[in-house]
Amino acid sequence: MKKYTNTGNKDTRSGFGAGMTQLGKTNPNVVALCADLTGSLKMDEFQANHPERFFQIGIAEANMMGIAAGMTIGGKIPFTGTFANFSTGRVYDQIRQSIAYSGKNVKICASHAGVTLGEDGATHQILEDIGLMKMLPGMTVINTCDYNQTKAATLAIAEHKGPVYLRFGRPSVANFTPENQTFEIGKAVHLIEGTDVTIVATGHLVWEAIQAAETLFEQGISAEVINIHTIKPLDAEAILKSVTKTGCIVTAEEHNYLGGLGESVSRVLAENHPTPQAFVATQDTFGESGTPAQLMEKYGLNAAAIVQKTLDVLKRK
Amino acid sequence: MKKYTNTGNKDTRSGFGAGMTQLGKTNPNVVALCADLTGSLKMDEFQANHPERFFQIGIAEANMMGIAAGMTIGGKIPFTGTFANFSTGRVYDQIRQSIAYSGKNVKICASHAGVTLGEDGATHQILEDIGLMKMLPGMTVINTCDYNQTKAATLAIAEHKGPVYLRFGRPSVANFTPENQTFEIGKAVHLIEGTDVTIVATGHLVWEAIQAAETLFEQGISAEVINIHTIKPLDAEAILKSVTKTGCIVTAEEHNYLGGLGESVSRVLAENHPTPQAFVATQDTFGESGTPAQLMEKYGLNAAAIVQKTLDVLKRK
Amino acid sequence: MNNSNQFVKNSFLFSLQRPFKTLFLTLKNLLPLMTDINHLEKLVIQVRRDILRQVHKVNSGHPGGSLGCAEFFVALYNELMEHNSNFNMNGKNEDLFFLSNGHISPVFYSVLARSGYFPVEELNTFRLLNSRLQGHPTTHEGLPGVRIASGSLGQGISVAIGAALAKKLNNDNKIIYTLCGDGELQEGQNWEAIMYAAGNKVDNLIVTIDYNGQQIDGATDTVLPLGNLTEKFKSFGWEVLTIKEGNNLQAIIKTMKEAKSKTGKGKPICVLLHTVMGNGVDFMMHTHAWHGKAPNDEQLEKGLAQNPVTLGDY
Amino acid sequence: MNNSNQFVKNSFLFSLQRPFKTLFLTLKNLLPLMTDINHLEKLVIQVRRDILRQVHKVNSGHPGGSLGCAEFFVALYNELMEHNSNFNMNGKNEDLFFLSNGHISPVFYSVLARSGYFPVEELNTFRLLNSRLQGHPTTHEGLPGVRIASGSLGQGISVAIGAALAKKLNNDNKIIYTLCGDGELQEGQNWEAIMYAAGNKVDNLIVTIDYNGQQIDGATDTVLPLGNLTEKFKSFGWEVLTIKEGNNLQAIIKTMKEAKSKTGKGKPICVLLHTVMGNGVDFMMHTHAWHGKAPNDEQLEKGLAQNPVTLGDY
Ligand SMILES: Cc1ncc(C[n+]2csc(CCOP(=O)(O)OP(=O)(O)O)c2C)c(N)n1
Ligand SMILES: Cc1ncc(C[n+]2csc(CCOP(=O)(O)OP(=O)(O)O)c2C)c(N)n1
Ligand SMILES: [Mg+2]
Ligand SMILES: [Mg+2]
Repeated sequence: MKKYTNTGNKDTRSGFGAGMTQLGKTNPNVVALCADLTGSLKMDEFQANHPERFFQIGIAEANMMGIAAGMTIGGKIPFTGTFANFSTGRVYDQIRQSIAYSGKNVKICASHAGVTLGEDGATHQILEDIGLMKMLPGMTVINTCDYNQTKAATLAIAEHKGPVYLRFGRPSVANFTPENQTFEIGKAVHLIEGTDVTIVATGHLVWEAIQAAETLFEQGISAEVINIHTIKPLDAEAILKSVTKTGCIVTAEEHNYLGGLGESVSRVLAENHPTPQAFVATQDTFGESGTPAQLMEKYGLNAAAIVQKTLDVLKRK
Repeated sequence: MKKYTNTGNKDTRSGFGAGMTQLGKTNPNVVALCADLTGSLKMDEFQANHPERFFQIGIAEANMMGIAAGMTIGGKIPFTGTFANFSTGRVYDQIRQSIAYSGKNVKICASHAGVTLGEDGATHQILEDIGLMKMLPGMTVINTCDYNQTKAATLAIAEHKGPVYLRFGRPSVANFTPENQTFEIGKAVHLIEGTDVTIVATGHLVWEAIQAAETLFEQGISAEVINIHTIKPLDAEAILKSVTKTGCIVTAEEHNYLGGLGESVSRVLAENHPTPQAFVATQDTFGESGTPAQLMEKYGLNAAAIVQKTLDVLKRK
Repeated sequence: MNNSNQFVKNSFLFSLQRPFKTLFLTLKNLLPLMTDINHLEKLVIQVRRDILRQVHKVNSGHPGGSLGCAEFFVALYNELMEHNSNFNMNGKNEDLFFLSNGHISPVFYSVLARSGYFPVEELNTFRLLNSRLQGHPTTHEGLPGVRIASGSLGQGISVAIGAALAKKLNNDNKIIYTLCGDGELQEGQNWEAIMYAAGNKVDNLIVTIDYNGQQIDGATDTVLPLGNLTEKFKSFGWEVLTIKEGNNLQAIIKTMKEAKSKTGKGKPICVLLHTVMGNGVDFMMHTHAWHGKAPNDEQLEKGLAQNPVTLGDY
Repeated sequence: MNNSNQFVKNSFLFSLQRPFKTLFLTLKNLLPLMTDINHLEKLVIQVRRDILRQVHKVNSGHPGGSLGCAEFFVALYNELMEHNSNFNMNGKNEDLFFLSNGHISPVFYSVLARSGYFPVEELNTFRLLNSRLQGHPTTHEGLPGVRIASGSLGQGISVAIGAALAKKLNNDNKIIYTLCGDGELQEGQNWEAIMYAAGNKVDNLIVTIDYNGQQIDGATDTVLPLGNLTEKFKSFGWEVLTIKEGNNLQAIIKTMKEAKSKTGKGKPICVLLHTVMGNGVDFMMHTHAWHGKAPNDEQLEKGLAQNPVTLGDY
């Protein structure tokens, strides 16, 4: 079984920050907007290097989305930065009308997604943002799994024409994908080949899926692990190809099981190849305060939960 | 096959208005809030009868949601009224924190949902609101199919403790469910018994599903038609029972196929009983101006579309 | 602050004697010439006809606010803006306009068409299936002249600020205009934008408020009073000008030019345009009743009769 | 309008001679008595200790804004509000408080606990898994004293208005208090609420602004200047009072009582509370640096040493 090495824990948001720093140097059209969370979003380096291309909007996310939309008129490529909750739910209608429906080239970059933001608690822990953004026609929805991939995605979305939602997080997690990788929007990444079960994971759950596959391997179960970094457009082909082989699937995301990646996969299956599926996701509850690890355990979002759900779904094959 | 009679076209929003008028008389704790759309929401009679319990908020939907939340403290049962887009996407974070997470007894009543609002076009035609609301823990999500059912649902949600999203529409459509029916939240209504295919529909698509079943019947296909007026909590039992019998399913909703009733059904199937499914829903596009009938046809939301999708899914049984 | 004093102070006329001053000012502001004004006035009537005929045909749309802003749009596209009807989304080196209160699309479409952005005949497709002339303006169908979708209220000033910032980054010294409803100002996003624009000296921006005192459910004063808008904008750090006769072309042109002369001075500019909802069609005037209601056949005839043909209907 | 004149007019003191007037006023406003003030001052120090120890223990949370509002909360719950620590969600016939800037939960929790809403020892569970003391206050875990979740900024004034309207419907003449951050005022929803409250005469509402001039990324003046807040609130039709010494218990009590005396007169009331972020811990003061950062062990000791034990730590 293919092994992955953690080259050292890092936060995905720093991957975004590093990407922004690089874009600042290479793409003069890139502008950055932030709503009073420059440090949390790791945009300080961009701000320091390019003060004239950095826009501090204050605590006014709706205005930020509108300003970003307006800046595309004149050829800018705006990257907005705030927490995931305030990047989506707070400004859904603004994104909908001024960005998505208007087809504006805005990159909505969102940190602190999911329960792993930790101690701030439920008001900040959005578990619906993937669902929110995937329902918008024309929106590309990406949830990266580690520092390197987040940096690569940040660079890639600058080249993509059209609105993008890029979701990443706060905690330090394993960094295991290649440095300086090329990020292909919409193309699933096969991490581990397997024959008994397909595990598709996104964001922080990808590393957990790898860990789960190792545990399962020890138990004689061959799991195929796919990193679905792009929830929309979804790489349905990759998923269908895999389940045709394995006959069952586990989806894993730091998100409510309602509305997220899991349901999108269910839809693809129901439409093409009905298959037993198990959901690693939060069970329609709000989060709470705690450390990232505690919360991932309590809300069933870690390798152990993936193993458990895999064993469950295998029984339904 | 059981037949249904249209007792005369009526708009569902008028059913809401009639419900409000009745609640005004019977429940002194009911208060109504509106954001400059009193006539469109058919709240004028309530306003005229109970000016002291009617709150004109102006064009400020976020404030309306917060005020509604606050009024529950003091024992009021606030019903907010505005268009579906401004009832959900515009105020998602306010609903999330001040109503859903705070567990407040607010009834979010939303008219002009979907493409059938007609000529105003895409900025007003939300096709994501079911998905938005269903992802919120604790939220009840209802989409009624005709005047009588909307009136009954309006009365029922006043008795239910907890936040509710009630979705209805603008156009005049068939009124065919019983007058003075009792509305049971979360309980699917079996409209037509059948053996070949299950059609679950919600909102304006229910009448279309009945029409489709009649056409299919003429073609020798026995369709079971279920009115899923409550998308959350979803009556999974009713759906599973039916597909166990029929072996395939069509879901029909005036909503994007991403994130709505269709995907929720896919999830229930994938988790319990993998089954071929076809989706009658908009195909991840924005709407546009036109008459309700034109739009239902163009976006594949009518009886003809249901018939077509049924024939498709039958082939995949 | 007295705006007209301000204006005088900034001009060379300040040193002149009073009578001369008045004369000069009058002449200066009488631009465009009388013949042009005659043409523009005819155009206004044509635009009114276009508005009425658009909404009548599909029995939907918003004539009230549209009629109230006919003079403003005609002035804007014919006298005030330096714009290129050879439409290009980025709009470099031209003045740009954003309509925040998208429901008054009939006046926008009419004036865009009659400014050469698209064929006047296309007004026939207003609100029809597959049209580029959606109920609310959108970029989605590629209609030339439209740079942002609107309809959901409260978003236009933010977008305009973004476009204004982009112009600054591009060293493009043209101006951003935007129009916003008065009822629309009840939306909080506007105040975020208003605070931002002042705090960041977005001074290449002229926001006009369609100050008709009406919204859907009634007069703004009964729905939710806006209070003293001049004081509000001033307390938010804006330069404020008022056009008392917001349906008078010359008054509009004069004050909008004054507004333009105040750009580039560190402050965003707000123009309170006092309009009459439904202006030019007597039975539609001074009431919210025609905010979003189309005239029937008879009413259309009456409205058109009050605005006899001038430049040719589509 | 001169507020202190207003106050005098409404009191029997109006007819007295000047010197007497001053004396009486001083006495009247010196309430609570000196002994009480001594106790409250000790309580403030204890609350500071609670704040520092809560955030230190979990190495997260918001000490800066919490410390800046310690005096306000102590005054509110001990001198100003008529409240019932036997918690009931509906809060009929008692004054209610809503915290809009939920991130300063440490001061809220400390004062609630020390007012008898829940055991002081529970402060030990701040931000821990399964705690009722969430990072931001919530009703979700049933913590007595909390009536709404906050944390996502900008929502509290709306909620407070709703509660105030419900009180009016219930013929309950008690008052609604709410606290809101100054940076938080950049959120547009506040201005919707501010416009609504004035337009609808919500005059059983006192909104206090924690006017510390700081937010996460720096001073409000550098992030997004708020301009003249007094003028802004006045232009929106509010009664505005200012507490220059927002960390002085007596100043707070005096002006908040004045604010209370102005309720019921047709206008919502805003109190601009000039606080010092991080007040009472010298190295945390006058900077945004401690907005959301916890002290390390050494810093905790230093902070506690500056606020020696008074009423007993939990
Ligand atoms: C966010 C939002 N809320 C509500 C509406 C519905 N609506 C359309 S126009 C309008 C009234 C607008 O008033 P005003 O801006 O004064 O325009 P006028 O009626 O004068 O044309 C309302 C409430 C909307 N389009 N967008
Ligand atoms: C809607 C929203 N946007 C952003 C944040 C992140 N945030 C938390 S506190 C804060 C600064 C608030 O400033 P202020 O109200 O002045 O509080 P202070 O820093 O003075 O305590 C920000 C931006 C949030 N909690 N909610
Ligand atoms: Mg108006
Ligand atoms: Mg502050």
